[in-house]
Amino acid sequence: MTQMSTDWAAEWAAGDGEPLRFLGPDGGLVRPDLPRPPDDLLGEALRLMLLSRALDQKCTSLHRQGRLGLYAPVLGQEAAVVGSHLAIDPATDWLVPASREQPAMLRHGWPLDRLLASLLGRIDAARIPDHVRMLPRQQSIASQLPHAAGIAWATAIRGLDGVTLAYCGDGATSEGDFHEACNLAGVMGVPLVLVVINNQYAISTPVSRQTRAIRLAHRARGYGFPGVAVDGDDLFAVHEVTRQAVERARAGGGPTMIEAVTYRMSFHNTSDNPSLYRDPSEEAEAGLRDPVARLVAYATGAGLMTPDAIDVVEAEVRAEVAAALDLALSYPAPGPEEIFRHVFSD
Amino acid sequence: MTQMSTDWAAEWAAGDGEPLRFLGPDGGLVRPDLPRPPDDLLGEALRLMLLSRALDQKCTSLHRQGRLGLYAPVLGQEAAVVGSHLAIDPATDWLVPASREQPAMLRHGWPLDRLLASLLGRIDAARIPDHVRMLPRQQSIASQLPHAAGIAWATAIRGLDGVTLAYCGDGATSEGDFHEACNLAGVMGVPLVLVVINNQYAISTPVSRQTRAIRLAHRARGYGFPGVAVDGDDLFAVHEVTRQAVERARAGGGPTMIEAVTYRMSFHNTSDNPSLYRDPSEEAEAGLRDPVARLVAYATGAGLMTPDAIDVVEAEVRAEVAAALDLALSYPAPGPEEIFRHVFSD
Amino acid sequence: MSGESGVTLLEAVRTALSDAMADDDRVVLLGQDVGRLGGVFRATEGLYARFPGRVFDTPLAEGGIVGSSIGLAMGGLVPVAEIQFLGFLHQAFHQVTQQLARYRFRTRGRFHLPVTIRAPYGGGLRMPEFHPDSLEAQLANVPGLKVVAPAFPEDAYSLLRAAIRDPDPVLFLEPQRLYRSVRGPLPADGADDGDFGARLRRPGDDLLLVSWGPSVHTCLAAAAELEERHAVRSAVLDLRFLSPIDHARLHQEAAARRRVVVVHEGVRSAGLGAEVVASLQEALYDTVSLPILRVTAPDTPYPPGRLEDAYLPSQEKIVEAALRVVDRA
Amino acid sequence: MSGESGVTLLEAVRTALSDAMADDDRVVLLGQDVGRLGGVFRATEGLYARFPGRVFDTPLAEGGIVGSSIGLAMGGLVPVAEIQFLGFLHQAFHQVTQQLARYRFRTRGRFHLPVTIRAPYGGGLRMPEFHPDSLEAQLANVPGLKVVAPAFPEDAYSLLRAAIRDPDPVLFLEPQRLYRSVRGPLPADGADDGDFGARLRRPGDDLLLVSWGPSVHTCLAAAAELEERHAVRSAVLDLRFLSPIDHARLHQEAAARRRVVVVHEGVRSAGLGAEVVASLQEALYDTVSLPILRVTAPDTPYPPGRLEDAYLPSQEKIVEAALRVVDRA
Ligand SMILES: Cc1ncc(C[n+]2csc(CCOP(=O)(O)OP(=O)(O)O)c2C)c(N)n1
Ligand SMILES: Cc1ncc(C[n+]2csc(CCOP(=O)(O)OP(=O)(O)O)c2C)c(N)n1
Ligand SMILES: [Mg+2]
Ligand SMILES: [Mg+2]
Repeated sequence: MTQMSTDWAAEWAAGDGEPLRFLGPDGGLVRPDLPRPPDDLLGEALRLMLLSRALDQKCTSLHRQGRLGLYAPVLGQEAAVVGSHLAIDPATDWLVPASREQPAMLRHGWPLDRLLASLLGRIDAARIPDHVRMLPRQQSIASQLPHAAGIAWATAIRGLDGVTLAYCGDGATSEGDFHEACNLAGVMGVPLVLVVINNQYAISTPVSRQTRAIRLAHRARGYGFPGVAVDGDDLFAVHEVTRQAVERARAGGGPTMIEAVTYRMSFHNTSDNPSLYRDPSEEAEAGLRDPVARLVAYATGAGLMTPDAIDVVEAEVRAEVAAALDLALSYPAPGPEEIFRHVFSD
Repeated sequence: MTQMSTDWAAEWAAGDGEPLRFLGPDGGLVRPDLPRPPDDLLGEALRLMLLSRALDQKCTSLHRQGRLGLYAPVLGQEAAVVGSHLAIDPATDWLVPASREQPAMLRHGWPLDRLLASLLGRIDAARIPDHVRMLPRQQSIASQLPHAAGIAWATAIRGLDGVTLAYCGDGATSEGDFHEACNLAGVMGVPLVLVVINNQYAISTPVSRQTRAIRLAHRARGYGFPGVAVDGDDLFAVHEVTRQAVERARAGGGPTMIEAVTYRMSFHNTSDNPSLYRDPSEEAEAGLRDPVARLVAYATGAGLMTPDAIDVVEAEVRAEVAAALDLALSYPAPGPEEIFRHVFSD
Repeated sequence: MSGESGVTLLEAVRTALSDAMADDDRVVLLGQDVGRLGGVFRATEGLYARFPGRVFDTPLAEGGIVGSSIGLAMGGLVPVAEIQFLGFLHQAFHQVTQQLARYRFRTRGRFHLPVTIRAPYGGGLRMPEFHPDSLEAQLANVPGLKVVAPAFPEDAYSLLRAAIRDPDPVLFLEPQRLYRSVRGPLPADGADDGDFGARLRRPGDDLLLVSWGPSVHTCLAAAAELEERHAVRSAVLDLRFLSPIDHARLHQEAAARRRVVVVHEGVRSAGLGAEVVASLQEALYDTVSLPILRVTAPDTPYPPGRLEDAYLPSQEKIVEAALRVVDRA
Repeated sequence: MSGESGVTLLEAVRTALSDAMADDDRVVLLGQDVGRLGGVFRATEGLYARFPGRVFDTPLAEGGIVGSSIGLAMGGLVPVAEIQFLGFLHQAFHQVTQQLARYRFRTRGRFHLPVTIRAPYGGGLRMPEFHPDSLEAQLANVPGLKVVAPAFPEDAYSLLRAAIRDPDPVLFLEPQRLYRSVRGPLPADGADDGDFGARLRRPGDDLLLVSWGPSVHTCLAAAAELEERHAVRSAVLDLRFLSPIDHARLHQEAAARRRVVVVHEGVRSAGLGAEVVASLQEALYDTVSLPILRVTAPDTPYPPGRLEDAYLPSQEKIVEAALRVVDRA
């Protein structure tokens, strides 16, 4: 798709705020003006998205069995996370996750068994490998964003060509850290791509109580860089918009803010009960947006993959998760002495 | 001017970002489409602006003589401050200053001798009278903004009809507090008018290093309420834009952000030396914008006031400052026991 | 005391909020998810429905919550803000230390701020980073703030009512581990008794254990073990008020026993235990000619998962310290 | 020691920054007005011109300064950030306590943060609110942070060089009142001596005055007066390192004299003086059978203007406390 010349941020800004969309909920392409998405993208993306679902499922059931602590699924947000991460190169680029972007962490190079080890409290086994340019999950909402701006800034100061891809949620956009990070990134013109995963909720708080802004992506103009809202359940649109933002950042064009409009199909985390604050009918309706179903419909509809082939992938990723779990469980649990290690350099 | 129906925020948003201007640097009206500004506004405004100049001059010289501590003049920003404050009613509305908006504090009901007492460390004499709805100067940049949002929110919750007028500087817009206050004000739809006094500098930092945004007023859209940039040296434009924002807030229409584009003609404060970081030529050029000279040119040019009449006002305000200073100096300096008072209720 | 009868500490908090709102319609609640959901711990459950227009879900911004509470108070209301977890008060620390704590002083009484900030804190629930942090020492170092930490439902109710009635800001620290694990009666008359002092939770002549919040219960368990297994009778003093501290009562109870151990979940260095020891040293240097031991978290960040069991002051560590102090006698 | 010869403390800071940048091109400076202006105190004067592209004026946002410094370090640089006044570190407190102090621990060493945060603090200059605040007690309660406070140009140089070389975060507290009022030599070899302990600034057998930062000089003046007017010989111990504290040296010097007064500008309650006293009480309870007095600011907000003279620990108050401690002997 690299040959496409449309400036997506400009196209979006010229419109009425509706998120850009290439792939419709029914799995049909809605932009005849665009070339067909590359098939290799489809394959890699679908596998990652199905792996993510298998992981969500396994971790949720492990929690129910009391074998794993709090878990925050990414269910329903897979296209937003996978589509954007597929636009960067883990070999040169940095990943700064918020907390539920598991498929991005995996593709960036954190082995699945290590990721599971972290959820199982095997903290030393869970250590991010030295060559993997990725920050750990952030428990303090939005606090990772100034770090992302700083990493991207360092890249610019040192004249390296890496781009920093950072994620945050719709709730995170209300924190001062979001603002200070965006403004600094703008002034310094750093190679940062910020993907705001607007899944409509911050725990129980709907985005309508989070801000009166019609679209969060409008914030970008207040920082002097491009912003664009995209259908977060449309893998192709998310990928293309991110690809262009990464290209701009790499070329020295500074930051871009991408709002991926999606829906948190599941609970906030395993201790949350959405029925206390949202309507089942809303969830049912949102279910129709399901990014995995949408991509599957496209793949099968366009005759690119058979249902059987997809079943095979699903079986493979389930096995992958099971195997990684066994490995993770084989790692030693930390002893009390770990409390005193890694406070300062020894 | 109340009969004017133009929506200034909409007009500005439709344009190229240039601040709205009614009165040109030469003192001529540049908007033939608009009715002539009311003459009573001119008289009251000019007196306040001249009083502000007299105060700046006196306090600066007192500091030079070592008789008064740090002082931050408002020199060059008088139209932005006076024009906006003249749009609210101190009897019902709240004033939340940043720190150098002396003429607004005076018009809001803080007696001149009390204001001088505060600068002279006569802290008890300086106490804001109970009936004056005004916060004290804020030494922590942008920290007053969530307070302003909260006051306006309380007004809405209690169903009162007061509007809150808050000020902050261009530097303050980079703080997380600015963001959190604006976003909260938007979500709650509170009657807040925020005037950002963009005087081009935060101490030595030019606004170009403060943000990459072309205009700070563009931030408003990211909070879901109107924003408008206005020539801050044009008393009439500042007043009219603020008047309309206050009217909207009073009618339950929520917050407005007004960026008053002006210039800090003087030093940051009496301990600052601008020659270390800005060009005399820049200051000279900016001097041509001088809001007082501009208003005087209009008044005399339009034959509304004679130069002699203006000299009379200048003499009067100088005398007013001198008299208030004598009074302020007559108030007792605080004794050490004051350190222990007013920490908690007794 | 953590018996089966009575209400939970969480219910006591909820009842105090509900009664305060019923008694004074200037009282409003705000915070993240405190509305429809009723808070992540359900402390405000039912209040959104019961008091329409007086319970507000805020955006995700602690500085905005504390900062706007200041404005709400100036505007004539009595805000009770929830910070979802005390650890996140650091996001709002500038509003707490520079603004909330200082407006009365700054304005010579022109403005005073009847603001209550509630926040769950403390360990034992296997929570992620920041959620279990104990920041009381930092808060006690902030002039102009009152800091209160109940350990029983009765105090949770009466001290929260008192905090909301207080014309000045109060930080109300709720021990989250005790929310559902501790039960007890509510104050008979439903009001507070105006006693703002420390409370002796268990008598005992040999030794004084000083603590507050969640670790009061660890101390009580340790005291029981000390009595049964070692015939050492330890009194347990629950400070309740962390700022200002009830120094008079502290000195009195310590002087009566001459052996003291201070217990808290916050880290040791510059922890509030240091203030307790310093206060005792100055007042009782010649009476308490014994080491006053501090059983606290070590000077390391709060660890994840099960490691907290080794990190927190445990019954075992308290017993060990108590025996050391007694043996030295 | 605050003699006429040598460089000012401000010049020592500037020289340390300049030498560190010359020795290691990963070192970058950032902060409000640190560039063209050279900082409001001129601590970075000339560096913007001398090291193009390595000195950055930031937007007015402390959280962004600390937070981006964390990222700069992760990205391979060695940031030295200036917070214009320590009081405003509270705007960034969440980034300091939750992030800067914990990344090494959180990531089991995958990330460590060679970040130095410089901040002027302390009273005596008739500054507005917040500008003079002393927050060291709160910082010493944060695990994962090192806190350093020089009182002399030599330390300002060598300890700042050491802080910048440190692979972990260091809070470097610069006593603004001393910037131009204290002069002294720079370390001979221009490097630090690797001694991370407390230092005895004045000998004396009768009494130990313990302090750090600006009040070290008030203690020295008090010690001189005590000797001349009262024939009391007071030693002055300059802690230099506020977290972790050099407990060994502290105990040793206190044990040698058995009479101790702790002096600091921060408020009394939960101040760092309490940690000093608690540390001494536990180690020397039977040696120091005397009250250890704390001469500090009272538990009230920092007052405006001249009132600070009555608020700060003065030579007079220190002398008075010293005499009380000695008389009791
Ligand atoms: C600073 C801070 N405040 C509050 C919390 C508690 N909390 C955890 S997740 C969350 C909601 C986050 O919402 P959003 O940013 O939209 O991310 P999402 O959970 O939807 O992925 C909150 C309030 C926190 N972890 N950090
Ligand atoms: C939180 C905070 N950080 C830093 C400072 C130091 N400081 C005082 S004024 C100022 C610049 C303010 O600039 P601006 O907001 O544009 O207001 P102006 O001075 O131009 O009126 C700074 C950085 C402060 N007072 N508060
Ligand atoms: Mg969300
Ligand atoms: Mg400015």
